[in-house]
Amino acid sequence: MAIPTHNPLSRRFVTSLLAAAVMGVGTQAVAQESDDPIKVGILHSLSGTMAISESTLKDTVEMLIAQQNEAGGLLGRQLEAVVVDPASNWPLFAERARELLAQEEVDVVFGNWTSVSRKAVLPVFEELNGLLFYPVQYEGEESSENVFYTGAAPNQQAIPAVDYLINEVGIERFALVGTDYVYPRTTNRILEAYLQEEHGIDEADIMVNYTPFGHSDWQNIVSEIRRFGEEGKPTAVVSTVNGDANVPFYRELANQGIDAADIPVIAFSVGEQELSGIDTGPLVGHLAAWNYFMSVDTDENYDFIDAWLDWTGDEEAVTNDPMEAHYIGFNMWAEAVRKAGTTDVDAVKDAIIGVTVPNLSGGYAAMMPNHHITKPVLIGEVQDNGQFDIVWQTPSTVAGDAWSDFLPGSRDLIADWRKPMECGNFNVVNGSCGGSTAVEEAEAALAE
Amino acid sequence: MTSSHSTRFWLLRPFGERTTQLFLGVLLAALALVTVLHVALPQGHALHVNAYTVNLFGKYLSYALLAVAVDLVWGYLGILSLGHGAFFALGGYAMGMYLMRQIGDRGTYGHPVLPDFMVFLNWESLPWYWQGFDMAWFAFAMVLLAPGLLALVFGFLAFRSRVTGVYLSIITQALTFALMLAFFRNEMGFGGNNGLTDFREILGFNLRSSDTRLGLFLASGVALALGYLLCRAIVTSKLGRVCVATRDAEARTRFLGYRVERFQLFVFVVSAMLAGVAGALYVPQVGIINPSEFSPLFSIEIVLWVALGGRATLYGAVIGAILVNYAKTVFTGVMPDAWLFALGGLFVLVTVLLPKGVAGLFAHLRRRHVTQPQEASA
Amino acid sequence: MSFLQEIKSRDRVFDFLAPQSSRVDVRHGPILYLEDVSVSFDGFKAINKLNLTIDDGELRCIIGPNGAGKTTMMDIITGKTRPNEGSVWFGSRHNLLHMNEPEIASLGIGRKFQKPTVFEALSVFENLELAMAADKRILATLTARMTGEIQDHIDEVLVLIGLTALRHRPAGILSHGQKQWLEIGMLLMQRPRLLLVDEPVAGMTEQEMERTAELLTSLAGQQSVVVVEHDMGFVRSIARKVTVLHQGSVLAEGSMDQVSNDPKVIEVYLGADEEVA
Amino acid sequence: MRRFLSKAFVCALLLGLLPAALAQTDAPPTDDAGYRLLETLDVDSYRAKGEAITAILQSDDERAREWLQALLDGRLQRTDDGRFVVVLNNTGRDWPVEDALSGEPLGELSRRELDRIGINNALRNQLRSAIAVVDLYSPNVERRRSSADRLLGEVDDELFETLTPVIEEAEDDYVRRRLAQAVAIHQAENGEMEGVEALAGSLHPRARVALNRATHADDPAVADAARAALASVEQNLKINRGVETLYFGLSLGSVLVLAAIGLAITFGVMGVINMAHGELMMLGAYTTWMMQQLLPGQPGLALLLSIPAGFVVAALAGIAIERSVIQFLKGRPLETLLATFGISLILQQLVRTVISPLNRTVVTPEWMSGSLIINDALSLTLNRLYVMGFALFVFAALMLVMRRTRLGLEVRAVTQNRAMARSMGIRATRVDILTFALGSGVAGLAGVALSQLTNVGPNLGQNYIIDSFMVVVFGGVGNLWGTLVAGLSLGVINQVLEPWAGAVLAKIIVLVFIILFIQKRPRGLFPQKGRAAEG
Repeated sequence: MAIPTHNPLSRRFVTSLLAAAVMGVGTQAVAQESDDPIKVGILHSLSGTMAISESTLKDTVEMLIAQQNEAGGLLGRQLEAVVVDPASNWPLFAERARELLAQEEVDVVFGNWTSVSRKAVLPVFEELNGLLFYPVQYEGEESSENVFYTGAAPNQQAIPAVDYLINEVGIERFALVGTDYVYPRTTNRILEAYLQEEHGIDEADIMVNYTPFGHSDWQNIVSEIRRFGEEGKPTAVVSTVNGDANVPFYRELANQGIDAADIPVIAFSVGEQELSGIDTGPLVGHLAAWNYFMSVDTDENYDFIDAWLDWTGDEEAVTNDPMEAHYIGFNMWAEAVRKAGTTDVDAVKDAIIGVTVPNLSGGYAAMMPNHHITKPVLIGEVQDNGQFDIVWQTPSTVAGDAWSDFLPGSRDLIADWRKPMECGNFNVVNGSCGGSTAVEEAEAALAE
Repeated sequence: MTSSHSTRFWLLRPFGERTTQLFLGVLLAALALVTVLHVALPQGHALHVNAYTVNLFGKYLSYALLAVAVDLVWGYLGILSLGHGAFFALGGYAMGMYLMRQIGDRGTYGHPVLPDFMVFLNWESLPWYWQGFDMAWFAFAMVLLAPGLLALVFGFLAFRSRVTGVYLSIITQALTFALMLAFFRNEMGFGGNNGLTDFREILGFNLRSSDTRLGLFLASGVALALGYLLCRAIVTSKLGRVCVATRDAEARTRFLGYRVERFQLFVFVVSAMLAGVAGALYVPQVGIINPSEFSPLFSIEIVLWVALGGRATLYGAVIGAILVNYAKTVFTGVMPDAWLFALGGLFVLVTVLLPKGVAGLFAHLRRRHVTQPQEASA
Repeated sequence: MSFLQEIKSRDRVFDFLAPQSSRVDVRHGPILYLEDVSVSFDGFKAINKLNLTIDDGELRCIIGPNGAGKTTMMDIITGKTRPNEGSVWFGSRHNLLHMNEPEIASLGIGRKFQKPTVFEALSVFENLELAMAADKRILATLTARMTGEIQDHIDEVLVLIGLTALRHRPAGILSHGQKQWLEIGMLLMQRPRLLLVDEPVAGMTEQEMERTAELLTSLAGQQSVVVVEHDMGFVRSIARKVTVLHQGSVLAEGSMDQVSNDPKVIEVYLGADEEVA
Repeated sequence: MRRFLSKAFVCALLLGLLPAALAQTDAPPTDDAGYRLLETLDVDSYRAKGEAITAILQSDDERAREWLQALLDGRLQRTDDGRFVVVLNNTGRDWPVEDALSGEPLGELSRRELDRIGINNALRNQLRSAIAVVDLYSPNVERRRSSADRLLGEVDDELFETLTPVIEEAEDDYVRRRLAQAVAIHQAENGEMEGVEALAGSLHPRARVALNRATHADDPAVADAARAALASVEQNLKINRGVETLYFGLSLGSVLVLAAIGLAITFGVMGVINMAHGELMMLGAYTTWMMQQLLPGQPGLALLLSIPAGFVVAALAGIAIERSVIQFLKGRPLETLLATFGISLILQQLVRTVISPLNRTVVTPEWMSGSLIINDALSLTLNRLYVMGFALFVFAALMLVMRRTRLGLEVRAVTQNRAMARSMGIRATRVDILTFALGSGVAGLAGVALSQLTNVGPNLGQNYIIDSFMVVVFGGVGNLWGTLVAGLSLGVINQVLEPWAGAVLAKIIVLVFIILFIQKRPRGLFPQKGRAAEG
């Protein structure tokens, strides 16, 4: 039977469909003993469109596990990576998550990149009570009991970024350009509200534009931006353009004669990884906002980079923000397990809140009760070698805010997973758990 | 297909066929077996089928139904639709919208009416096309009507002006591509790239309980059986023979006095509706529907399932769908990079070496005559 | 034809609108009537001011060199090709230019193609079954059942075309001649008022030819038959009245002898004398 | 490519200059005046740094510009032993550096022993204009001009003082005009009539920015003048905008034509549906990348060479496909479609595994970047201009091949009547191979062109395949002219729609339009007429 023996599914398939009783004996997960390894699930796409970004994260986690094992493992047990490939296919993410939790019975999962994939696995993690560490900057508006968001929330990236543009660069006019999916949509909505409410920027001075994934013809939009910038006020572009669409975008900017001095572009999705694939010429001088850059000048970072170069065996390899997020997340989890003395999900969930570990930029990251962490915000300027020259950074770390204060729906919401509240969407106005509009809308409904 | 059964009432004819009896037998046996192994046996028993696997099979079955739908038009009508994913996805979205409405005020914002994505994108009220989806009967009707209507309009235009063969394939592909772009747009009010997810319950059953999942698995099985019977009944009827006639000599059929374009339209719509049902069964089992189901690649993959299983047999389509998807599950688990090679290789091998598919082999072995398309070109 | 008309003519393909068992009005003689019909492809005039009249129950042979426009003429009559000008009437009631193939077919015009086209994937029996004159709307077709009467009718024809033994074999395996016969059989199933037969004996053996000749002549009388043929021998054997087409219009018309002695015809067939003589 | 250079450079070091690398331990030359200048930079207070920069500027040290540039780029760093070095490349563990004073290479230093001299944005701006000013005196006229360009809108009061004399001295009148404009802009922004008048009629965006600001000036006269000046160019701008949109449309169109024309041959002439067409384009693009790897430092030459190379590579791939698969699927277009789709998947994955899933860097040569300036308001991006020309060239060449050559004749013969052509001694199989090779080769050319517009990655092909099929079908199968017209018109339609419909909707509208169009005219814009085309 040409079915790989280390794939339990195949065995179940055969056993159940053909009822071949001979097969599959003793393949079931046996009762946990203290000496068998702690299973760490890795849920990153290794094939398909997202593989470019996600496969490096898989390697990162594997590296961290290896390091942990060298350091004697955890609770005297070794760690073992369980890698599955959701193949950049969102339904498959849910399926694989189920496989990890129900089949492999892993103790923790590090994974996901896109919001949609996270949304797809969320119900699975809540149903089967798993732990997920999500390492990518995202749109916020979410706080799940089972998910820990080690990437930036909008207030840890977008908002400081525009603060920087306004206060340091003197920008008065913003073009919010993004790929048409939920992260740019939400981020831009937050920024629109923030710019108008906090900085009194006129609505006419904000331009919003969305393009499809992998958009390659930017001529019209760029010339629109150019005209938008000719109205007299210093203008900047806030780009939430995703992945492949970036190269043609920056190229068109450069060719239409817009350089960073005239209209700086600050990007939230362009990091070292993305730059390593493109002709950086047109990007030089433009900006990016992250919580970590490979060029951070600290010894922790240099240690991390060296370890990474050794692990990949590629001297050209780069590190980026989501990798640091995994680095932090992994250490937090390990710390929490030590604290709890067990890998039991509920125990770890309780223990991890308040855990503080060093980040790579010389500071510390703490896990907040809303399952987000504290991060510094860095602004970097693209250099021709694909590195970022750090031009500004927040004086202190910023705590991630699950519910934006600038969206009507989520203004009054907070998340706090400590007892007694234990609620991801607590409404401070009517003091109830379960969303901003629950009570009054229900009343309104009744009134009708 | 000899006309020996044709004296019966058309819907009952299939029961007279050996293949159909065999197919139904195997299918029902499999359903029963999985159910027993899942329910009766305790966790950890060697033969226990866990919820995850049941869920997986459920998905395969809904795919199989989709494949049957494609085989109906491709195998018997000679229309290679590269856009059936669109009908599948439309059915899925109809179901997804129903499930969204079922969440009610349990969404993160606790809004009693608006789905979460509408709340944080500041929609103040529910768009008109979301109305009614809180009622199961309406939603399920839409599962049939939405794809059916699209197929009707599109098919009417296409067949009326005798767009066939490659041209049809290409514009069906363009159709699903355009729909994908459209559904990616957040303005459309279908959740954009994130699609619809975080479903809670269906018809009052908790979607997160393994019993419900078993139920959905069985439902998919039954739907597949019924869909298969319907298609079988169609192809064994005189209408089915008109389809084959059209496939092989369209002009001739016209000169016999058959209004070919309307036979094509009829079958095309039926097939689209079946695809819609498949989508509706698929969504609650995988827990998400998003525009990627519209992607041309998916639609072409469906065609491969059919080609591999064997065209113009229907049961071949089922075999193909299950084979390919099982292979996909295994491959992406074991050697991710190899999957695309395998898939691509399949496309080439099947078309060049195995034009009649697996079922063709069976048929050859059983030396029984199965209707074969010769040149599928028009 | 303007778009609007096109729409109209297409909307008219509702069966209940089209007359069932449409009775063709032949009180005024001719069953088929072409007047000043012209059609051209990219400037090349395939049919040029063609006038042709077929009487009810007549057996007419149409001959002419390649490119004379024989097949195009058939395309026009059966609605496959629309002429640029002229009018085509079936009986004195039905203007064929306002109908599409299925309508024309259900009016009772049957056509046999030059290259025999049968449904290869279907059995001989099924081929005939499909051809049979019946309600050809979707639901009717879907729910159609096999009745004894239909069986008998098909069996008769099977006997007539001598394919009874092969009734359940796929038509694809038939020989060229057998296909020709099957196709003729399908025509008979249609019970048409007018048969258009394009080169029926191509690739037939001598005695197959003879039987075909018998069949066609026997048909004449209750049905009108138009035969397009190259084989002069065959034409001579069946022809009562012959029409010679040349460059898309009628060159000569009359009995076989008149025609074959017509100098114009001889000139056209120059170098092919022995065929005519 | 830069990386490659630095690599080569490092090797050179390791081979020959090791002693130099070792020599860096001896004490810094504190006697050097430059060293003392730089030392004043290494302080905490940014004001002090600002003064230091001015000091460096005023010291007529010829190394000043390099220092300032390095400081601006954050490459001016100090070693633990107090030397000032310029980091040449800060990737990897150890960074190649050169002595900031002597300029001699010091080999690679561990990044851990380097401290960067930080600056803030105030300083960055100061540095930028400072460097610009330095450049004004550079012997190189190009540099003077570009710096003059850069000064537009950058002028502040003190710079104003520095510049006013320079304007007179400048012997290059382009520089003089630009500087005058720069000064005028500064004045206009300060609401001085003089500046507004100087800028009247100027189309330059910067100028209009200044005028827009001037409209808010306290002095109403100035404000009115500014408004008048702006209004005077409005009409002119509208025209330019229209031309621009047209240009955008044509350039998008020419990309579509390039992508589709190869299909027009394989699909139109041979009736073969080649779903792997996009991947053949991808091969062409990767060939360009290869070429640039082989010829580091000469992206332009590499690009030119990759035109024939890309053609050959793709053509060979095409032949392979034709021989291995398509020839067995003659007359079964739908099967061909499926098989070639499979091939496209394989090719994509092949590139992913063999080369990399990451996009590859294809450099745009100097002569292709930037724009052709028609006037201050209208400039045509060069890379697209070249692509447009290239598309027309390819089209013309193809027409020639099809109309004038033996091959073209045979191809048309085989298309019209295979059997007949055969009997006339045309080797149909050979013609098939050649036709397919030709179509594939053209796809390769399209790839080469695309490498200058978009990502070179495994997905390159997918993004174009549907569009190109649409173009062919819309234009009318088997008709090259149709493809040309269809491609260009679709491009223009798309770009005209985009501003008000948005990119996505525009695309959707175009697709739906084509779908409906095919219903109305199944054979496209320019159908093949006659009985041959019937049925």
